[in-house]
Parts: sequence; C-alpha cells; structure tokens
Amino acid sequence: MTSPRLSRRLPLLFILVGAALLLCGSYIGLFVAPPERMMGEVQRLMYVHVPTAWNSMLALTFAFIAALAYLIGGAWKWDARMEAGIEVGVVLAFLLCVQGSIWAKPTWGVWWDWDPRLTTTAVLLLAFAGIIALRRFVDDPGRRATWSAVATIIAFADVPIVYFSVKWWNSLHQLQSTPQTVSSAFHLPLRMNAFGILFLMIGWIMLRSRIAQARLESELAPPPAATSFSDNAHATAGGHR
Amino acid sequence: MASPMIEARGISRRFGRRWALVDVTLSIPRGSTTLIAGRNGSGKSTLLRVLATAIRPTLGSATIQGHDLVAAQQDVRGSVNLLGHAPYSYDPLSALQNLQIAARFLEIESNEAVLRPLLARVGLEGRRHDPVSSFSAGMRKRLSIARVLLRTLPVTLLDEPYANLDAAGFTLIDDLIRDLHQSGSTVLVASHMVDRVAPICDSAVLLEGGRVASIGTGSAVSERISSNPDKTPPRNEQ
Amino acid sequence: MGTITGGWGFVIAGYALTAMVLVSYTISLVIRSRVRFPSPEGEGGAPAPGEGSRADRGEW
Amino acid sequence: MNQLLAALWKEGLLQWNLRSRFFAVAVFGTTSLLLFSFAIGPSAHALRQYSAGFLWLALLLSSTLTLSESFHAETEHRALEGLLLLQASPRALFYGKAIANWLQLAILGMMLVPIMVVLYDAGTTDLFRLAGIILLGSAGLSAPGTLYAAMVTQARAQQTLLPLLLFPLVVPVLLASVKATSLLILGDPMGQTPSWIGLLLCFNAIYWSLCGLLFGRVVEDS
Repeated sequence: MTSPRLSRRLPLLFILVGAALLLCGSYIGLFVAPPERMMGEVQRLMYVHVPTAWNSMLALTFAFIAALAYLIGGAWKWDARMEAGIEVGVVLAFLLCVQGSIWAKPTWGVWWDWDPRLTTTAVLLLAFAGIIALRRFVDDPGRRATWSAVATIIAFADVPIVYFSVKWWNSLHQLQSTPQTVSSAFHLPLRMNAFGILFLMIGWIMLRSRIAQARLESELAPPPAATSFSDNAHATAGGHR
Repeated sequence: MASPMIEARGISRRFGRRWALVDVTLSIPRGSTTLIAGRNGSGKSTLLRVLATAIRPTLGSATIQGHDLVAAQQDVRGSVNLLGHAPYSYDPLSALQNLQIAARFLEIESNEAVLRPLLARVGLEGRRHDPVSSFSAGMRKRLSIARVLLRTLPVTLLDEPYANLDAAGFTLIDDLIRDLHQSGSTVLVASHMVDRVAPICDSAVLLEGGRVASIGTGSAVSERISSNPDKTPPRNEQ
Repeated sequence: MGTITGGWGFVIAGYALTAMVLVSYTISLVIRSRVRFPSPEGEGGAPAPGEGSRADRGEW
Repeated sequence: MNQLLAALWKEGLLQWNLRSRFFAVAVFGTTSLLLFSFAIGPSAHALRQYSAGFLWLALLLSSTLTLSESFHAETEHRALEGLLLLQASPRALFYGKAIANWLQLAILGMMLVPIMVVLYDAGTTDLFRLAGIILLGSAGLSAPGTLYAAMVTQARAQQTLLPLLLFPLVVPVLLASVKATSLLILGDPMGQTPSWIGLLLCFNAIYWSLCGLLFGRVVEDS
C-alpha cells in the first residue's frame, strides 16, 4: 500500500482536486455557457443538480456493495466503508432534494413537484437515514454491522420499485428533462462538475471510513496477548465476528 | 484412545471491548463428565454457549464429534444439548405448550400423553397448563430441564444446573448427571457447587479470567479452589 | 413556459446552498477524523485514522 | 416443510394467547380512521375521495404496533435462540412469523372496511377484489416488517426505530394499495388497476424471498 505519509494525505488530495474541478465547472456553467432557450438562467442549476444526482446514487451503490462484501467476506473494514457510503449518500441525497426544490420553484411555481427521480431520492434519503439511526441504537459492533448490512441491501433493492411506483403515480404530470435533451454546449461544465463531485465523494468516503475504522478499533479489543497471532490467523474460522 | 468427543483449539470470544474467553484449548474424552469451575465472569457460560453454537468463537476453532462448530453448525446442534441460563421459554404460553413447541420442531411425538410424564419427573405436572409467565425462576429451570430431557444426545452441557433450585431440585440434577453418565453421554457441568459435583466428575477445568487456569481431577481442582478461593491462582501452569 | 425572469436569484441560492453543504460536510469530516477514540485498554487513544489501522496490520 | 407447520402452530398459539392485544390494535385503527375524518372536516365528498388513503394509513400505523410486538415473546427469554439450537431452520421461523403477521394485518384491514363504509360512505360491491388488494398490501407490509421487527426488538428505542426503517421502504406498497383501492371505490375509467396489482405482486415476490434469505443472518449471533 502507499506509504503512510501519502495515504494520510490521499483523501484530502481527492477533495482538493474535486473542489477545483467543481469550481471551474461551476464557473463555466454560471458565466460562460449560454443560457438555455426555454428556461433561461434557472437552467444553470442543472450543472450542479445532475452531477449531485449521479454521485448520490453512486455513493449508495457503493454502500450496497460494501454491505454485500461484509455479509459474504466479513471483514470489519467493509463495515466501515458501508457506514461511509451510507452517510455520504445521505448527505448528497439531502443536497439533491434542496437543489431540486430550488429548481422547482421558478420552473413549476411550487417547492416540490413530485418528479419521480426527486421523490425517489427523498424516499432514499429517509430510508438510509433510518439505517444510520439503526446503527446508533445498536451497541454490539457485530450485530450493528450485520443488521445495517441487511437493511442496506433491502433499502437498495427498493430503489427501482419506488421509482416506478412514483412515476406511475405521477405520470400525468410532466416529461422529465433527460440528459439527451441537453445540447452539447452544456456538456463541458456538466462533465467537469460530475468528476468534481465524484472526486470529492471519493475523498469523503475514504476519510469517513477511516473515522468509522478508528471507532471500531476503540470498540473492539485487540486480540489477546497470549495467542501469538500468527498461528491463530489460519485457524480462525469465524475470523471477523 | 478413541478420538475425543470435544476438541477445542485456542477458542477466544470477544464481547466488544472485553475478551470473555481467551485461548481455551481443551480435549474432552468421549463419555466423560467434566466440571467447569471458576468465579463469576471467568467465562464458564461463554465457553458452554460457544460449544453449544449459541454464539460463535471470535478466534480459534473447535469440533464436536468431528463437526466444526462454525462450518458444520447444524450437525453440532444435532449432537449437543444445552441447559442454559436462559429458560428459552414463551412466557404467554403454558409449560405443556412450550414443551409441545420444542417437540414439534424436533419432529418427535408432541401430544400431552407423551410429555406429561416428563413434566411429572421435573415436578411441573400440576402446573402444566399455567402460563410460564406465572412461574418462579426455579420452576422455569425445571421446565428447561424437561426440555433437555426431550432428547438424549452424545453431548450435554449444563450451565449452573443447581441455580434457583430447591433441595428436591438438587437431587433432580444429581440424578440427571448420573443418568447421563450411565447413558454414555459426554457431560460438561459449569457450576459453583464444586464440592457437590467434583466427586462425580472424571476431570475438572478451572477457568480464570477467561483462560484455562488448570486442568486436573475433580478433587484436585476443588482443593485448589478451597485453598485459595480469593487469590487468583498462579499464572497458567502448562 | 417562456423564459423565467428573476432566475438568477434562484441560481445563486442553489449554488450557495450547494457550496455551504459541501464545505460544512468536508469540515465536519476533517474535524471528526482528528478525534481520538478511547482505546479499549485505556492507555492512549486508538491511533488517529490513517496511521495504518489495526485492520491493515491484519489483526482481524 | 413440517418445520414451517411447527412454526405456524407456534404462531397460532401465540396469537391466540395475545388476542386481547389484537382487539386493542383494532380499536387503534378505528380511532385513527375517525381522527382522519376530523382532519378533513365533515364534507362527505372529500371524505369519500380520500377514504382509500385513510384506510391504508390507518393500517400502516397499526402495523407498527403488531409488528414490533410480534418478536417480544421470542426474545424476552431467548425462546428464538432455543428453537435455533433445536436445529429449527431460520427460514421456517421467518415465514411462520411473517404469515402470522400478514394474516393479522389482513384481518385488521378487513375489519376496518365496514368502518370506512360507515364513516366515509365509501364502499364497493366487489368485495372479493377489495379483499384481494388488502391481502396483497398487508403482505407487502409484513415481509420487511417482520424482518425489521426481528432486529428492532433487540435494539434500544424499538418503538421509534421500526417505523423509521419500515415506512420509507413500503412507500410503493402504500402508493399501489391506495391507488388500487380508490380505483375500486371511485371507479377505474382507464383500467389502471392491473398495473398497480402487478406492482404489489412484484414487491411481494422480491421481499418475501429476500427477507427469508436474510432472516438467518439477523437472528444468528453475529
């Protein structure tokens, strides 16, 4: 692995690169890119709204993968990464809902327009916030890890169903703007911001899983002194419990 | 010598910040009766719960009749009978109903005619239709004894069998241990009643702070305990 | 729908809120990663994240 | 298979002994139906318009009471661990408990229907289809609900934790059931009901199998 000095700095590096990309992308989006014919200036919000949407989904997918990895493999570091993925996903989902309502007000005149993707994000936000609450209320590290992994899998499996049910439930309302309807002139800031938030998110997840890791270490006593750890490592059947 | 019934290698179990069991290595011969002695919190119950697959070892491994505790958990559960601290009872239901549930899951005869003598043996026949919620701790222990009597298995683990029992209950446990011994079942008894259990045991294990302090004949260990009950025995002798 | 006048107000609000959330969460992460947790043995806090945690040393 | 029968028999005994609690929950459901009408006001048209929503909200709120109680007897004296040590299969235990919770919710739902008819003047002649929707909807609630109940009874603050985990998850069940029921009551000009029934079936198929798979991990010692 990279030397400790560099690995300590890695997450901050990712965050800085991400922030830089985000600043440039937003600058171009705000001042350089032409306003959209129909929606005018408000459309500039898209340069930060759409990347947030992609990345919040990515973070929760990462949490789902970490949950699977923990349930199958059982290494504590996957539990720490899942906790990081969930928290970062919730923060980005919250941000997305805020941006969404700011976008909806000038466009539809209401703060919340029940757009299927946005409503799905809101449901996801509540579902994964519930999992964070579950982790707070369970003390035993092993149970907390297994139960929140199970809850993550269940909540993640619900995403497509929530999306379709909200879409049908609200299908008469309006056609959503999908990226294809956006002409190429807008792609540069969109992509820059997308990578910007992506790097930011990776830095966040690395930092947050280290915090979770440190807390786990404080909760789990190190292996007892008597056993010389080498000969026990291979004999470990329930190794991670 | 026949392969040992229970073989434990470096069993450790962690509960968050505390190691309840540390590096326990044991070999229990087939058909023997072993006393597990030790102060409160020395790891007796944890050891029995690990061997009964109620909880998993954090480190190390063990086999019962050749079945690994974690890998072949269901096989182990088919050969280990646990009389635990917890009565494993459904409080809203009656004593008879509790036994019937256990019998149905074991897929053995579960009507009242078959179970009644069992309840009679543990002295609960009169109260068999009363809900377990109205039972005293001693009566709950008697119900779990009846539950253990449902099956005779190669290994029987008794965790503080004498706790909460009256004088009649004591003889009930003595008979149980003797019957199990005669039927060739390997018995592990975790108990504070060292002077009562030690004489009828083939060997004894003294646990101290989660570690095996010493293994010897029943009487040797009970002297050790009576000679310095408070002072922690010298470090691991082996 | 026609062009929306006064859009700039909302755009600025959107970007400002986004920046606020991103910055405040980053700061909270950096602060929390400095916190030392009480170590189970009681002596000295668990190593701050990043100094090669016990998992890396293969302790579980 | 007979493990499942044993589990169902156990559930039957438990439910029979706790039937007084069931009536308490039924009263709770009725009360919430009444409160909803106070929230909307006496206008018959509005009440009839949203009657399906009220029915399912009342059922959802009552479900948290029945679900979180359903594991109390199991974990109070480690009865569940006792059964696992008797080689009982976790899957049979899960389906036994989930079916018991499902039937309890379905019966509760059907008991609320006459009250809905009286209070909101919202009824339907096609009782068979209404019963079908109630069965599907309460099945969608009880599969994940049973799994979460198994976790929550062993955690702190279980009364608040269960709704927090369950409600966001069952949004599709609520949407589909309310839509299907109101289409039944208010008429279904464009024939959307089959698609909502389809969504409910799909939700149930996914969660009745997924939760059965994961239940073992939840109850076994980690």
